[in-house]
Amino acid sequence: MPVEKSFEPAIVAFCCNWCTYTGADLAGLNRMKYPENVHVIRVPCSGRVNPQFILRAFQKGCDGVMVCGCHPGDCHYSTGNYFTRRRFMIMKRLLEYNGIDPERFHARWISGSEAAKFRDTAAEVSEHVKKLGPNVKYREEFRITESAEAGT
Amino acid sequence: MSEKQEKMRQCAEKLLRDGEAGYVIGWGETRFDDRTTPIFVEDPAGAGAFVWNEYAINSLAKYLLDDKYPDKKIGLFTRGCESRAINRLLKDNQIKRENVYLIGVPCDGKKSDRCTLCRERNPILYDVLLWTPEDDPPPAAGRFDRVKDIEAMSPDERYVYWGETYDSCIRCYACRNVCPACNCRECYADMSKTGFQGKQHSRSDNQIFGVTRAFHVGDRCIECGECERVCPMNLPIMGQTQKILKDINELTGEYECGMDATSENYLGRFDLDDKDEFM
Amino acid sequence: MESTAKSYRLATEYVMSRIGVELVEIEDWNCCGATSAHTLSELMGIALPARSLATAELKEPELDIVTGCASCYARLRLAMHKIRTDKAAKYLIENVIDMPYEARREVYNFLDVLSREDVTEAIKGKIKRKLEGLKVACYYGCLNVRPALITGAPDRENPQSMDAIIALTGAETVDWAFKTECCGAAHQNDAASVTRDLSWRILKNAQLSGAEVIVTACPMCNLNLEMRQDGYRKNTGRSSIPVFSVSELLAVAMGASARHIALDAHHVPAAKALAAALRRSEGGVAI
Amino acid sequence: MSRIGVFVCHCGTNIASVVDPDKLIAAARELPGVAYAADYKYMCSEPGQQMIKDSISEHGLDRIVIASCSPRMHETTFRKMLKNTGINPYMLEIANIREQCSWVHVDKDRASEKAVNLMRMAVSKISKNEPLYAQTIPITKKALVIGGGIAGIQAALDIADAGHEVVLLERESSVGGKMAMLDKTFPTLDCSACISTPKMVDVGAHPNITLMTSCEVESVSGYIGNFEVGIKQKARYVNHDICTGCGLCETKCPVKVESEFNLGLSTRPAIYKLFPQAVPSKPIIDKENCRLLKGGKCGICAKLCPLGCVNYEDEDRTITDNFGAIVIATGYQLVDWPSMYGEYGGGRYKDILSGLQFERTVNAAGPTEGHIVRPSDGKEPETVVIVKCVGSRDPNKGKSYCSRACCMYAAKHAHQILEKLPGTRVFIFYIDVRTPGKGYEEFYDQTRMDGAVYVRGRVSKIYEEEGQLVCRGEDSLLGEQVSVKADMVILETAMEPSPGIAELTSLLGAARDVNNWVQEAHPKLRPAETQVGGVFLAGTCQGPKDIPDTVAQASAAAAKVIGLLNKSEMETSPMISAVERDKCSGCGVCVGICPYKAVTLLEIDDRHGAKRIKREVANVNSGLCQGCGACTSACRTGALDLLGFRNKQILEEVDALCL
Repeated sequence: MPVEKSFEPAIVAFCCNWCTYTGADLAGLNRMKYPENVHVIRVPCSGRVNPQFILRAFQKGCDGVMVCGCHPGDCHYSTGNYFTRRRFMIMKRLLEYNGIDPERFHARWISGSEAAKFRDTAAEVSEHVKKLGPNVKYREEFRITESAEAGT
Repeated sequence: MSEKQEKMRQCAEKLLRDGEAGYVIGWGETRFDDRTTPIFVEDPAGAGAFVWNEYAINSLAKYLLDDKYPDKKIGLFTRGCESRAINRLLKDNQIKRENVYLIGVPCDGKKSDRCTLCRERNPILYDVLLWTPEDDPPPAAGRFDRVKDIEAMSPDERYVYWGETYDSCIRCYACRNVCPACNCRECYADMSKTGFQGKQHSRSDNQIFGVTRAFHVGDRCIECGECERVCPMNLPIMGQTQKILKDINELTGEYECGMDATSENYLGRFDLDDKDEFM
Repeated sequence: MESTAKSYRLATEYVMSRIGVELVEIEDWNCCGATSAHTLSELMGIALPARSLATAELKEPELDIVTGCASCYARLRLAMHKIRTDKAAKYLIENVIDMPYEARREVYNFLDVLSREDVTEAIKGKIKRKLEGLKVACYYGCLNVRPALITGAPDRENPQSMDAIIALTGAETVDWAFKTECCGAAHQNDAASVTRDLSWRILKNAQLSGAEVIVTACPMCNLNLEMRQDGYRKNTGRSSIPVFSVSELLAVAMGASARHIALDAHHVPAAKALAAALRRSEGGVAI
Repeated sequence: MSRIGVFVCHCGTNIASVVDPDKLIAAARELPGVAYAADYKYMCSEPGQQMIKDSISEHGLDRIVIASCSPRMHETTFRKMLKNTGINPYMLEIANIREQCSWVHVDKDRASEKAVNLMRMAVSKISKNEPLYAQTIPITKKALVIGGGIAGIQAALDIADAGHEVVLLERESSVGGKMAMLDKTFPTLDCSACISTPKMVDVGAHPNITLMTSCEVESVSGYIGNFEVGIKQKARYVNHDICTGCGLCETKCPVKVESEFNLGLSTRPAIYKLFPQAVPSKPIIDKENCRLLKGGKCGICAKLCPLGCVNYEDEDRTITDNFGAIVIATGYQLVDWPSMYGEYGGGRYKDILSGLQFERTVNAAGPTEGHIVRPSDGKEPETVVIVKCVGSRDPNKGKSYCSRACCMYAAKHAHQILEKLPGTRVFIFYIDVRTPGKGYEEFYDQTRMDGAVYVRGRVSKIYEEEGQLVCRGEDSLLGEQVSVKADMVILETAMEPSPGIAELTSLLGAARDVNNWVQEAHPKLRPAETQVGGVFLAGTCQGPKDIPDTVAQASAAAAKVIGLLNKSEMETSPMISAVERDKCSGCGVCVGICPYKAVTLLEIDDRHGAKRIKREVANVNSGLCQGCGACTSACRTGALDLLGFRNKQILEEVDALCL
């Protein structure tokens, strides 16, 4: 499938309210710069991120998905991210087993003070996904046609 | 064979006559020589309908969910696979142990693909054991051999493999209906407004169903193989749940489901020093 | 070991042969760089010991490595540790020494070997005479225990392994404070006054703690503590104190004669102190 | 059809200089459900808020999207604003187009495009919002204070003085804590006992305070306003209801063991009061050391007691009580320096004292009646070395943190030595001298004037030679090695949390930091609270501090408790998990996942066909649930959902991004 040179991926980042969302806000406060294609969805805890959200994102046309939360041990809700860790260690492997490119799905621990890490992660994921081109796997069919047309 | 069959019939008859059980679930004859069908016998006189041959293939445990609140105990012929399924249902708080009477029948392997990977022929859980346990056979192949084959492919090849698999899926949900780990009151796939599952018969929606089902049951799968047996399209779908089991085995060591009714499921607990790749 | 530590070598060979342990010298071994090499180049400081270890691994893949010198021990052990824990360093080092080195076997110091349960038992069985009442200060030296991350020594300040070994001979070990202080090591060549002060301090604390002799587990320590005693006597007005290697005391207790283990090669007259102890316990057995 | 109002904030030029508000307004007007869209320079300002309120009534809006700064900034502001309109405060979503858009992007077109995306996501989400209503829960008007040191005493007195019932729980047989062990307090040098014992007597006598000594917390359940706590009353073997505390029993006890209160510097009998001024002033029997309780023959104390208080059959009991609030005031202990500092002899030298041992030595009620003498030979020291930062500021050995109070009590110790033994030479080895406190710097200055010699450097080794302790170290100002022959050494060791803190915090569900101190809810703005609602913090359980800071924090915690207990009921956040019972199959996976024990299985009456049955379903306790949503992702059917962050709301956001 032809890929547009100026392909701008759509990336969604599920960020926990207490660490990563705060870190992303801090990145703003410090006027750090990262690509525009990363969109944050605020959730109370990374444990709130149902793996089905990720599937839905790929299906509806996201090219990359991030799940970010507090570092293990720092969860605002004390243990939420330990479940996140297990859940997504399994989910990431299952997605890859089903053909999703490893670079399209990322889980990261980013604390409220790690603005630079948020910026770097956003830039890194955006860069990788850009290289891979638009995601067609798991995408609803009419959307595949649509972006294929856009590519020609 | 007939001796064991006779024991089964006698046991069922006694249970029913003594009023110990309201009815007994087992296998019965069909019009075909190479088929049996699950039967439910209430009348002591009908116990002669139970058969025990190499075609007694269906796992019976899931039928317990159709009668979760029985007035009397339900008798159930129980092999290794049934007993692991019952542990599954007990752990998932779906049935009560006191509502079932488990008649242990050590299995000698039946004529089904699902039995070739069986590693637990003898019931783990029973109220009575009708004959001496069988030796477990050496497995025909490594537990995760076929998962390894798929893992060896490139991402694109894996996508095509599963994509083509799910292209054939007719979304009949037979795999779900027969699975002892699929014990929700209402399956997410049957709901219309959750947004989790599209209803189209498309590769995308079929695959979403496949992956979601795998994730829902993966850490609770007892590897009975019923999902593949009942699939009208013969799809190798246990390769999905086994992938999860393989990963759990690699991440935290020996992990097998349905061996008891108390162990917490992998995704329902955590260790502080779980492996972490998300630094 | 061939010259200034001749008695240490002879005694070690004597003890080991008695308990049936065979020592194999690493073929074509080279200097470990001791305390000097790593101050010039960190890589050299690791590559030098790594070369000897790689040679040993090649020629004697089934054997662990033991050294009787604290400094060698620290360097060899560090090389082993580095190879095991730092992939980049491993790559660099293997390039420098032009040999593969996987660090499959352990590096021990002589005290580790003597403290092994089977070895201790064997020694017990071979003790023929007791050094009853001999007051000994066990001097471990700094590098047999430090750095803790590399050596894994349980106690860097008040170690006990040598005390337990010496106790087998019937001698009495004193509790003193300088078990792991630096003796000055190679500074005797470039800054003799540093070594002098450091060594004297050790000698003094041993004497004040009631020791009649000092026992070491390193030829360099032994040398530094022994060679400075003329000045020590003149400067402090104290008497000199004999210094032995741990092997010598064991050998004597196992029955070795003074000639056997070259006890006369000591700077500070040594045989006398042992003879006195032997007399005390056995009523006049000559050494 | 919903009627959504979209309001775009310029934030001065913070947003408008990068993101084009006109584009947002134009895009918003195209979106389904949007009834009105407008922009303004400062939405959060009074006129901005008024503008939103006016538009609500003018255009009949029923939900509001504000594209502005982070919701962490002004979500509460705007929720409050909605309270006085017809709109439920939870019918509000904020698109973060400042921190996560205009401030982090440069390209104006693309930033505007992203802002449109973010706004569209918020509009989509809000289409699924529903009004949420806070619930109220009743409050038990009684507080539990755990720990009877000065922090616990102060907190208990403050709460009790405000008219609320307090249970003050102490593990030892007397309240008083570490402060009771001290001699004088810096910088004023008033006697510690003189200011703390009256308070101890007060808690013993206060009508609102129930003192429970020799007690430990065994179990905790419930939530803010409604805790149920199981308390273990350890066997005392002395009936405190009739004991008058005459002390006769102590006089003839044949057992002598090291006194905990005097830190091993003296002995005590097996039936004993912790110290003479103990509150309650009644003895207990130490069962580990009592000859009779260990199976031997004795019983002298029982024979001596004129009232027959001694009861060797006494047993541990569990008492259960209900509380509305809990204060943790469990304090500190000093690090076990001998296990950490082999170079200081590892505990082999008798004349090396910890700071607290010196406090007992110099205390007139202590084992030497206040005479500063060496434990080894009872002689007065001529030279004393004080070493600071032992175990603190030393990540290799002990703790990386500064223990805060040591600089001042080191100066105090030097002062006390110089005062009691004029002419003594006192050397203080230090890394830095930190004196942030009223009168602290002046006190330090005075100590130097008194004659204490401050040597900047760590002590590397202490060893005994010729009856003296040789302290070797570096004087880093001279750049030279120094060596001091001392007769006595005082190590000012670091504080660490008292033992059992891990068990207690896990019972309470409170968090601890990397050093095991109890974690405050916010390091600056909520220093006296834990993350667990209704559980508060006082004193050194939270981190090293001196007495004034401890007392201040205790009063702060008390004020929080009083504020809570003054209400008869309280509102809880409505953004919590909710169960759809029809869908729930009662598998219970959520129960194990909830960190607050908020989800339990509840048996309900139901029908199965024509049959009446009982079945179990998940049940969320709104008082306990903190709204993390972990249970919702584990629920396969989606029977559990998080209000305010419902599955469908989040999926709407995902969909909107991909449109």
